[in-house]
Amino acid sequence: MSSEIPRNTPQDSRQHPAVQIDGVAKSFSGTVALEPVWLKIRRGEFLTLLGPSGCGKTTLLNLIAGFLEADEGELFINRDLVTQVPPHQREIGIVFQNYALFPHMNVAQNVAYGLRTRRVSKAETAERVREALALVKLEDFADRRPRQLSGGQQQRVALARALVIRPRVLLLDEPFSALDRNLRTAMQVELKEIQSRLGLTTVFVTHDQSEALSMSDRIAVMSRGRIRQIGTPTEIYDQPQSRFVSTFVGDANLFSATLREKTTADAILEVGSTRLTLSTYQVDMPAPGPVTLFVRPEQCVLTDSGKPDAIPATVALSVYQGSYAELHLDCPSAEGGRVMLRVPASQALPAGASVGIALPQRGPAIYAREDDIA
Amino acid sequence: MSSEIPRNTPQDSRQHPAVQIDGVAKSFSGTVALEPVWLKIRRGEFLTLLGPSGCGKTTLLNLIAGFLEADEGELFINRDLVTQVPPHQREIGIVFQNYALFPHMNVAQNVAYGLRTRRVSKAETAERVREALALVKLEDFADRRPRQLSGGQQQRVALARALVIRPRVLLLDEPFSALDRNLRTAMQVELKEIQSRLGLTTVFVTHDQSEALSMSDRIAVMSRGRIRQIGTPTEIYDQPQSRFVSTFVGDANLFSATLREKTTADAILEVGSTRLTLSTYQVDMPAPGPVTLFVRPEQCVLTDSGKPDAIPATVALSVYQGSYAELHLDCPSAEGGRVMLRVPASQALPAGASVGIALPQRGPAIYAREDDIA
Amino acid sequence: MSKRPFLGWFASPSILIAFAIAASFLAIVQYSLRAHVPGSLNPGGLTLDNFTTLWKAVYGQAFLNTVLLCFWTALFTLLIGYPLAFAMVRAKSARLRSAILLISLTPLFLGEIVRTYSWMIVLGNRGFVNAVLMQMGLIDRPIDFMFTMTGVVIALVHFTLPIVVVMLAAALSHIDRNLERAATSLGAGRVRVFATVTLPLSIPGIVAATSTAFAWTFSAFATPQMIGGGKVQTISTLVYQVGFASFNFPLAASLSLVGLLFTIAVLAIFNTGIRRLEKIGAH
Amino acid sequence: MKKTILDHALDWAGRILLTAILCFVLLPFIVVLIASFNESAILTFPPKGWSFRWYANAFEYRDFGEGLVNSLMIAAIGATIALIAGSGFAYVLNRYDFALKSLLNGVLMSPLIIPNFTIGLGLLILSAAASLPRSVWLVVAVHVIIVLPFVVRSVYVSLQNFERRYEQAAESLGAGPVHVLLTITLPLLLPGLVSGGLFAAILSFNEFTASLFVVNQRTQTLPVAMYNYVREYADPTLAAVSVIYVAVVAVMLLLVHKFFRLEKVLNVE
Amino acid sequence: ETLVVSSWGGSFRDLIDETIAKKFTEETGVDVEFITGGTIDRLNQAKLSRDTPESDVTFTTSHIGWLYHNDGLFEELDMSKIPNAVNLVEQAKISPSHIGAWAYVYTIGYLPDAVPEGMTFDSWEDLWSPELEGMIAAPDFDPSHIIAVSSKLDGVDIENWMDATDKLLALKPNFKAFYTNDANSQQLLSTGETPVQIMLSMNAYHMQSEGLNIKLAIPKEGAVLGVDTMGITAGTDKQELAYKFINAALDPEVQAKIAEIKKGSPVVSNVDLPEELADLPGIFTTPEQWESQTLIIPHELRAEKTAEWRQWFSENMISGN
Ligand SMILES: Nc1ncnc2c1ncn2[C@@H]1O[C@H](COP(=O)(O)OP(=O)(O)OP(=O)(O)O)[C@@H](O)[C@H]1O
Ligand SMILES: Nc1ncnc2c1ncn2[C@@H]1O[C@H](COP(=O)(O)OP(=O)(O)OP(=O)(O)O)[C@@H](O)[C@H]1O
Ligand SMILES: [Mg+2]
Ligand SMILES: [Mg+2]
Repeated sequence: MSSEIPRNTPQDSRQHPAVQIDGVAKSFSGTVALEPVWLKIRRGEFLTLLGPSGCGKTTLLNLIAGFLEADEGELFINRDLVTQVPPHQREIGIVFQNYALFPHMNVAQNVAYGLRTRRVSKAETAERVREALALVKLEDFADRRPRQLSGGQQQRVALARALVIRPRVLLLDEPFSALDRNLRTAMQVELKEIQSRLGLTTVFVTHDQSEALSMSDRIAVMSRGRIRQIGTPTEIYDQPQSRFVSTFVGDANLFSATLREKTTADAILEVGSTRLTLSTYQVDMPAPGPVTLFVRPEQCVLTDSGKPDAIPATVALSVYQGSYAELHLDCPSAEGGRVMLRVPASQALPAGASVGIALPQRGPAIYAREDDIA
Repeated sequence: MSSEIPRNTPQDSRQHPAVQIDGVAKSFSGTVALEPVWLKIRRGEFLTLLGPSGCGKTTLLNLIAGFLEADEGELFINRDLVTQVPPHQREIGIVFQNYALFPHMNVAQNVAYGLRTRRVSKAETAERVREALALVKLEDFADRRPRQLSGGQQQRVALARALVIRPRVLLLDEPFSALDRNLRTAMQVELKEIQSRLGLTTVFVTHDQSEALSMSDRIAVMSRGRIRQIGTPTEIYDQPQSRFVSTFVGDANLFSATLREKTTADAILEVGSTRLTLSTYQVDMPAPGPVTLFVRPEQCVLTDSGKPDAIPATVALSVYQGSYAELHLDCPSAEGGRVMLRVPASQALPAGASVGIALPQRGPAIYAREDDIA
Repeated sequence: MSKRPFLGWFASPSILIAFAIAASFLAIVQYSLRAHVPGSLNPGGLTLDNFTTLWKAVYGQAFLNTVLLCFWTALFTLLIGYPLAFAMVRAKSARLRSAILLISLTPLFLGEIVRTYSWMIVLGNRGFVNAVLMQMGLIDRPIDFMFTMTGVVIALVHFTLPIVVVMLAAALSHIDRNLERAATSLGAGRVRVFATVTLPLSIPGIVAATSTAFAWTFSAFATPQMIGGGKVQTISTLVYQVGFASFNFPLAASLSLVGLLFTIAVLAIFNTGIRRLEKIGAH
Repeated sequence: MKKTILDHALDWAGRILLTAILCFVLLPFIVVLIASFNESAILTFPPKGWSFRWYANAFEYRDFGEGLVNSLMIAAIGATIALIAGSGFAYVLNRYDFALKSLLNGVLMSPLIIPNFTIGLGLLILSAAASLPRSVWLVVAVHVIIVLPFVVRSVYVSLQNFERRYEQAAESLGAGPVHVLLTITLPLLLPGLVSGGLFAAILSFNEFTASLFVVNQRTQTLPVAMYNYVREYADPTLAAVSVIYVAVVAVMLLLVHKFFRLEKVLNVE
Repeated sequence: ETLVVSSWGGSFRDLIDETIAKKFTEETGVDVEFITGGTIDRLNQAKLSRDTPESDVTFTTSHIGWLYHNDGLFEELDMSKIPNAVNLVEQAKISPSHIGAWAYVYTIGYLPDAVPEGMTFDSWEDLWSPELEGMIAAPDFDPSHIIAVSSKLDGVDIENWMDATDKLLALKPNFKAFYTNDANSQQLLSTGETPVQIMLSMNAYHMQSEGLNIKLAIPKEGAVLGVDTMGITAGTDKQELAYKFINAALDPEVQAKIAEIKKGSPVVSNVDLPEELADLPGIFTTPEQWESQTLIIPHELRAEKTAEWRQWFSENMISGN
């Protein structure tokens, strides 16, 4: 269970956090971009801000970096109160989506920039630039201009430039979204390796759930200027606390159900005419009445349509995906009338076949019907 | 087996094709965008042009539509030679990536445009527009301006506009790439349903392999202005004829191997110190010597590292992806030193664990080492 | 495929205009090679005398004046226009941005006469500036602005400022803000960010703006005429004077021809400058 | 954000500099405003008395009225011709390759670098050589030549930003070239055409230097009439005219700004 | 029907409009329309439109009138059609085809407050005073006044003006500006730019009326006489009306009004002027005044030499600072 669900007062204090955000909020000429947020980022942690476009990820990042001034709240980096400190004194490294390499400087000059502002000696600068370029495997490109590099190489220069100053926190705003799929995967692996090696506290912004799941120590899922849930990737994927998180991260099948009874651990529901008993991980389950039942596709099992605890459905179409096939089932009890399951490509069923959907006893979550959609 | 691998002379003639492309080629001021291409598109078929950016997909589509003039070759639509026919007389329907809805007309006017150019009577126009909008479930939006619609709705208007003129062929150029993931999946399903219902000959351009696999009757994989392979999605995914196709469509593990012997059906190879006997589907297998062995991740099975026919490897990292985990293995025999497998999230192994990779007897393909990369 | 519908229809009006331009240019060339017949508007026989006449001190002086005028105007316009453009692009409040834009733009649409006249009132010996300074007791003799290079430059700076501001603002607004943020995150303070990132990246804009300022100044007429009051002769005032006071059209023609060649030469130099800068990658 | 002393110093220096520059820009107009109400023909600061007589004079003086009418007419005709020729040429330039395209382009754009007095002189000589009278059409011709490059540029930019897909979509729906032009291209380019035409009209309305060479008493434009007035009278009537001029232009700009956003029109955001 | 008159713009057009044209319209019922422009500009315009004259009556200076005359741009005047011309003074009969309409002088005008204490300009020689460095303005369109003065002071005949160029060059440091037109001249004075000017008497009076403290000096060598003249444009089809217009111009009442409005001197001898007007420098009512107070440059010589003077002047006096 995540112990970091946003709360009103920050109290727990084990080792002091690398970044501590205390009720920081931001509006732009009246419209709220970020509601007050509380968040502690541990030292060496890779924390991802994940959420749909416009949810406030960049705003939060810019507040940490100091490019925006918080309307309220306070911000600490390594215990230092930095709310009033200008960005160039915060000692943070930043990598932007479009790289933002200085086009009028070559690679070495780009990387050396942060050292020159710190009046590091020439010899040391040269040495550290070399090291940083070695770290991103670009030793041989020191004399090139940014536009003579490929997208992936530019991204690496940007990373080297941010790392060479040994920042207290590394911030990345959708750094890979301009790269194509293969390069993107390669860069993800590379960044993650460098980050763990250096033990660098990292805040990573993305709206790509797969990227977030694969790279993060913890993920903060945001929507509409709020953090909706914070937790490890497994917690987020397996135990989403709200309908929004469940559908935004991973695929979700949602059934309209009625909650008949609930006990400490178990819940008795009706889905259509099927009666189910489930035990859930949820902290707060809604009151009996109409609810939405959430299950991941890979937790659903295909059985005969006759079984008593199976939800009846019909195959609508099967979509070939190479390594597997997606079975889309027409199911009257499902929200939107459709349920999706993945099966090996060879086990795809013809349209029209009647099947039953069996749900596992543990895993599904129950949300109040009026739970948010956004 | 695909019988439609590009060949030098077009000869087979069952039912006459909806579109026949005979050696059509196109260069732009010296640089070749499309090498001579031969291709027959069957009536009612959903054919996808799949390939990386710049491979000539749009060029080929524009040649079919008549927006570009072929340097050489001839083009037939329903047996009519149309090489010299201007686009507005070709009777084709087109849907563009950015929709290209006329911003100064409302939805109904957009859809009616093609009927007005054909001087269809007012009454009939109204009737057909209504039908077309019903087809895409937008009856209630007739009076809206395009910019008052969401992306998916705009896409549907574009489709209705193209369909209302009952085109001989429907061309779509990356129609969904501007939509977000969920909407995209929904639109794919919808398009496919409408297309099958109307039995519409369709040429669909995409660079998204999953989209191609899920929607197409046949896929033409292109690279560098050539068609590299044509076949059904299963043929393309399971039996890629070249290294390029194998890596572009789906994930591929590639091993450096030595081909020792080959018989009609079997091949004996060495992968590192492991000796394997495989039977392959390949039409032309390379000569004995250094080769590249290709296997899909889902065909690889994890076994003990000790087994004699297993290729030894070490777990480098396991990447959580929610419904499953990707195991990245360090494997000296693999090209690039890495092999990837997918396992249920719960079965992920810790980094450093020694494992063996067992390959299936059927499935892997063998390519000459110098086979293209592009 | 209909290959080039409308080509003839759409191109012909402009071809006609191009002919008119070419013809008037040829007329100038032709006149510049003809002799002036005093008291007559029709030129005489072929001669190169007009060009030899241009070697006289008056004309040399006018050329020199014009070049100096262009130089100082471009320099000061740049020094004033840059901060203005910068403030306009970077102002946080949209209102301030609009205000700056409108204020710096309005003069662009007022033409030479209104602006020059206004400056005459400002700069005269009993004009606004001198009156204020005298009443404040800062000076006891009026400062000479009228009929001096200084006065003409002040008015010309005002004249070229809007277009320079617009061009600089366009250049500045296309600089990726993330570049500056990146520099800031790397520890650079505001001055340093400006000197090492913003300024170098705006150089192409500066060059373009300067060359435009140069061209405008070069062809300005009313300002040097009215504020220079015959004391600051430029090529444009001379062309007018030679043409309309002496009716020596051949000489006026050769004067404007040389002026034109001169402009082309200067702009060509600027252009190569820009290209070189773009090669360096300040873009 | 807490600011260092340097930051504050920079802020204040910036503010003062900005204010100073804006004052510089506005100074002549403020002074001219004051001057226009000066009672005596002889300007003094501060004025000894106030009066509206120069405004009355400005409205009565015939040349201004006639000049205004001439200017409006010339601007309207000139801008229309320039708009038609210029957008046609921009279209051709954007869409086709043809022989001598770059030469034609070079000639048409040359007024951008040819000083205006040279253009005026050239056309004057040309019309004299062709024994054409100095009619209003000569002035229009000069104005067309001078504003054409601006029209071509602005329409060309609209065309470059124009989504060719719209035309292709229309073609695929069966529309021939003329139909596409009339139902798709023109309506969609309309804002660009309108602003190009407006811009041309404003430039033409303000053109002075070249006009001075080619106008005569009957065809003199407002700027030329104003210039002549300054040469002939030493009273503040022109200050009154200038105030009206500034006010009208400022209001027009405000309107344009309200509807089109100048930042966008000028590509400075 | 209208009569088209070519004249200077500005106050001169207004003057003609209020006096001569008014009288003319009263007498004939024909309206008057103006085309205006600078002296030389209109000369050239007239040459350009020789075949289709744009005007019927042309006002110009006495010496430029000679150029019209020489170029055949004026009709020869039939004095019998101008009854009022019997009183025309001798100095106003310029050529067979143009006669004076009013007269004035170019002399020294100055701002008593702004010149060095005690300056009075009894002689043209005072202009050369080193105390006046950077204070003087003169017309750039007509250098003949100062050339005539220099020649006279140096005692050379104006035909040999080149012998007096040293005298001229010695004045150069005292020049501040050269005004390009009458308005410019007035501005230079009203703004105090040039407290001393070689200027048109009429302008000085106009400035006085606007409240400027300006004084006009008539140096002992005489003020340079100028006569503004009129002629009938050659080829006009409204000759009869044109004669009536010229006759109206020489009407004593009209002449008196011109003197009153513009402080120009009448060119006919039968005008009655109030005393304060008649006493003004630059207004001549008696033959003695016409004789003693004027410095006359022969009009025809002036016409001939103007181009030469101008060129020398612009190359040696105006330019090169
Ligand atoms: N400078 C600004 N002025 C006004 N509104 C702003 C500004 N910056 C952001 N916003 C608004 O604040 C909200 C949050 O923006 P933010 O950029 O943080 O979103 P995001 O999560 O980064 O989205 P994306 O994934 O699209 O980058 C949005 O609604 C946005 O429109
Ligand atoms: N009008 C043109 N002029 C010059 N080159 C062109 C033109 N259109 C396309 N090309 C070139 O032809 C090649 C094929 O382009 P095409 O647009 O067909 O690629 P594509 O497969 O559609 O790529 P994408 O997925 O990026 O749309 C590319 O190298 C492209 O640069
Ligand atoms: Mg963002
Ligand atoms: Mg494409």
